[in-house]
Amino acid sequence: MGKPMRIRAKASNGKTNVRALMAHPMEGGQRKDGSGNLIPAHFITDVEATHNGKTVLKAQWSTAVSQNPYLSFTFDGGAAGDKILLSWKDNKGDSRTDEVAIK
Amino acid sequence: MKKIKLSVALLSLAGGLVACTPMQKSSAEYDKLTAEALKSFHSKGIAKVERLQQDDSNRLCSQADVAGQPLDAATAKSIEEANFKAIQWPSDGKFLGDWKVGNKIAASGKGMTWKSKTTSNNGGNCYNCHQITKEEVSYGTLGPSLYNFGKLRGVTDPNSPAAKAMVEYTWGKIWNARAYNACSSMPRAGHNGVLTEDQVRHLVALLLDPKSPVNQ
Amino acid sequence: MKTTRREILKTTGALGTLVSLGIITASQAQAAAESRPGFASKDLAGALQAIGGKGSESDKVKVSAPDIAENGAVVPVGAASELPGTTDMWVLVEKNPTPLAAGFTIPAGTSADVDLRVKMGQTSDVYAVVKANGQLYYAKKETKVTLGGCGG
Amino acid sequence: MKKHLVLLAFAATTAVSGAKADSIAAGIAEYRAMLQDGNPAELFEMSGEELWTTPRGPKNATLEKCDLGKGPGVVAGAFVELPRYFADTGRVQDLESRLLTCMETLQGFDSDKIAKTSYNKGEQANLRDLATYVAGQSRELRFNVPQGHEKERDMYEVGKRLFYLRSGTHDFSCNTCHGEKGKRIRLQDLPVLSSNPGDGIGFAAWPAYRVGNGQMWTMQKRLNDCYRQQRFPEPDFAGDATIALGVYMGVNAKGAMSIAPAIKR
Repeated sequence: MGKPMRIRAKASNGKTNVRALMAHPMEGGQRKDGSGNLIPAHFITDVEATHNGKTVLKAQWSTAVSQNPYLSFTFDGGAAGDKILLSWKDNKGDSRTDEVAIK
Repeated sequence: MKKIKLSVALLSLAGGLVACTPMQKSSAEYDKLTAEALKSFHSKGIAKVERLQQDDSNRLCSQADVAGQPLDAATAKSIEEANFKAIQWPSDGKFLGDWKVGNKIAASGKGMTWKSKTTSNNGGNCYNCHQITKEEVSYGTLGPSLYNFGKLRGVTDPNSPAAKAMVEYTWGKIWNARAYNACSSMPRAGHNGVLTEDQVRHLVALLLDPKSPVNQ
Repeated sequence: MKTTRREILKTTGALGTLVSLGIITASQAQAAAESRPGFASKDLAGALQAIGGKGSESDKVKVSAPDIAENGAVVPVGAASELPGTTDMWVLVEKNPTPLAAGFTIPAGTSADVDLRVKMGQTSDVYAVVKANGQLYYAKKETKVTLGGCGG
Repeated sequence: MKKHLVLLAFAATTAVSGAKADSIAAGIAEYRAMLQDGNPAELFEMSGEELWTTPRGPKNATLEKCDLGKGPGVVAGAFVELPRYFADTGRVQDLESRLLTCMETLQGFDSDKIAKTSYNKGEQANLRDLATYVAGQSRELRFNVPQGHEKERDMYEVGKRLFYLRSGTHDFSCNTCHGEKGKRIRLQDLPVLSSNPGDGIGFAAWPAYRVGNGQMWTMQKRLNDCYRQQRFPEPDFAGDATIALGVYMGVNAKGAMSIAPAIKR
C-alpha cells in the first residue's frame, strides 16, 4: 500500500482545479542496484479522478512519469465541500485511493 | 575606514562587558573546543579519521582563513619551499602522456570518498573548477580558465628546450599546487596520492600538447 | 484534528467506490500493459501508429516544456488543446527508450489541459497529440537536457 | 509566494556570464520556476505532520509536547531559531538533534540507535519527515539563530573553524567552494556561506527535495554529503561538528527568509 497522496482541489469561477502529488518510486526498470542487479520496473499505470462519483479524468502512465508524480487538471463545476476521489494502481497490483473536499 | 570600524567593535565589546556577558574566550580556547568537536567524526570505508590531521601547510592556511588575514610573506615562502621540495618529478624523465586519456581524467570527479572501494583510479576533478576545452560547457569557475593553456604560454613543441620550464611548472603545479601558491585552493593531486605519475603525465599533455583540444 | 489541512480518507485496497480500480495481480497488470497501445513501442513512429497517428500540426494544441531542463529526471510538461470536442491527449518524448509517456482521457466538462512531470534521457522534442472529434492534431517543442554535478 | 520564488531562481543564476551562458541561465531559471508548483517535499511534510501527532514508540506518545525552543508543542517559527542552546540537555542542538531528544524523552526511542541508522531507513526516515514538517512551519520567516548563551557563541566560533578547516586527501575546506561570490562547480551555482547568502539560498533552503534522486534531504544529510565530497571521514549524525556548522551558517544567514522545504535539482 502506498503512502497518502497530497491533493488540493480549489473551486473558482465555476471550475475546479485539482493538483495532486503521489508518493511512488516510478522505477523505470533500467537502473541497477548496488550489487549490479536490475531493479525491476515499478510504476503507476492508471490514474482516475472522480467528482461526486462522476469520472473527471483518466490517465495511463509509463515509467517515463517522474518519481513522486505530480498531476494538475481542471474540470467544470464543483463546489466547496464536494468530494474528489483520486485513485492510482501500479504494475505490481498495488493501489491507493485518497479523498479530498473541494475548497 | 578600518580604524573607525575597529573602534565601533571595541565599543560594542565594552557594552557587552557592562551587560555582564562572560569574557570572550581566546582563540586558542576555541581551537581546543574545535579539536573536541572533531571527535564527532568517524572512519568510514577508506575515509579514516586520520584524514582530519592537518599538515603544517593546511594548518597555517586554515588559521589565516579564520583570522581573515593573508599569511605573512615569510610563512608563505616556507610553505611553498617545503611543498616544492616534496614534488616528485617523473621517474623516467617523461613529462607528457596522452591528452585523450588526460581529458577523461580531467572530467572525472570520482574517488577517495567513503563510498569509493579503492584508493586508485581516481579522477582529477579538473572540470569541476576550470574551463578546459571549448567543447565542454559544463565547467566550474573556482579556478581560472585553462583553455589555450599551452598556446597562450607559447608552447609549440613541449619537447623543445624552450618549453622545458613551462612543462616542469605544469607538472609541479598539478603534483603540488602549494609549491607555487602557499594557500592555493587546488588539491595537491600528486602529493596527496590522488593521482599517479602516469595520470599526471596525461594531464600535462592535455594542457600542453599542441594537438590537445585545450590548445585549439 | 490532524487532518484539517487535507481531510484524507484512506480507502486503499477498497473496491467499493471505484469499480474500475480494483486490486489486480501482477500477471493481470502485465496483461493490462499489453493492452495499453503504444506504451511498449520503442520509437516515436511506432508509438504514434499505435495511438492512430499524429494528425496535423495545430496552433490550437499547446505543449509546454522548459527550453532547458537542469535535470532530466524531472521535466515539467503540459499538454493543452483549444479544439472543441477534445477527448484524448497524449504526451510523447521522442528520444526516450519508449516515447509514449502518458495518455489522458478527457470526459466532457473537463478542460483539455493537464500538467505533469516526465523523465527525459536526453535532449528531445516533446509532443502533445490530441484527438478532437475523432481527428488527431499535435504540437511539439524541444527541451534541452543538461547534466551537471561533480560525481564524487 | 510563487512569484517570489521565481525571482529567487533568477537571482541564483544571474552569476553566469557571457551571452551563451545568459540564455542557459535564463532557461535554467525558467525550469526551476516551473518546478516550484507541486514540490514533492509536501508529501514528506504531510507524513511528518502525521508522525508528530501520532502516538508512537515504547511510550506510545505523540511529539505534541516536544520543546523545539519556543516552548512545549510550539512548532511555528521554531525552525528559523535553530540551532540553539537547550537547558534540559545542556547542549546546543539543531533541528534533527532536538527531534532525536524528543523522540527519546517523550516516545522512548533509543536516539543513539536512530542516529546510527542509515539515512532514509527506519526511524531515520521518520525523523527526516518530521524535520521537513517542522521546517515547513517556518516557511517565509526570517532566520534569527540566537547567540545569547555562551555555548551558542562557542559553537559559532567552532563552526567557523570547521568551515575553514582544510584537510583530507584533497585539502578541501567548506570555504574552498563556499567562500567567494559568483562561483560554480560545473554548472552548479555555489552559495557563499561565510556571509549572508540571502533569502532562500544556502542554509535557508534546506530541507530540500532533490529531483535528481527523488530524495528529501535535511541539513544533516546535506552536510553529510558535503563532507563525503570533501573526502573527509563521516560526521556523526547530529554530532557537535555538524551542529557547530549549523550555528555558523544560521547566524551568518540572520534575516534571510526560509523557503524550506525547497526543491533542488
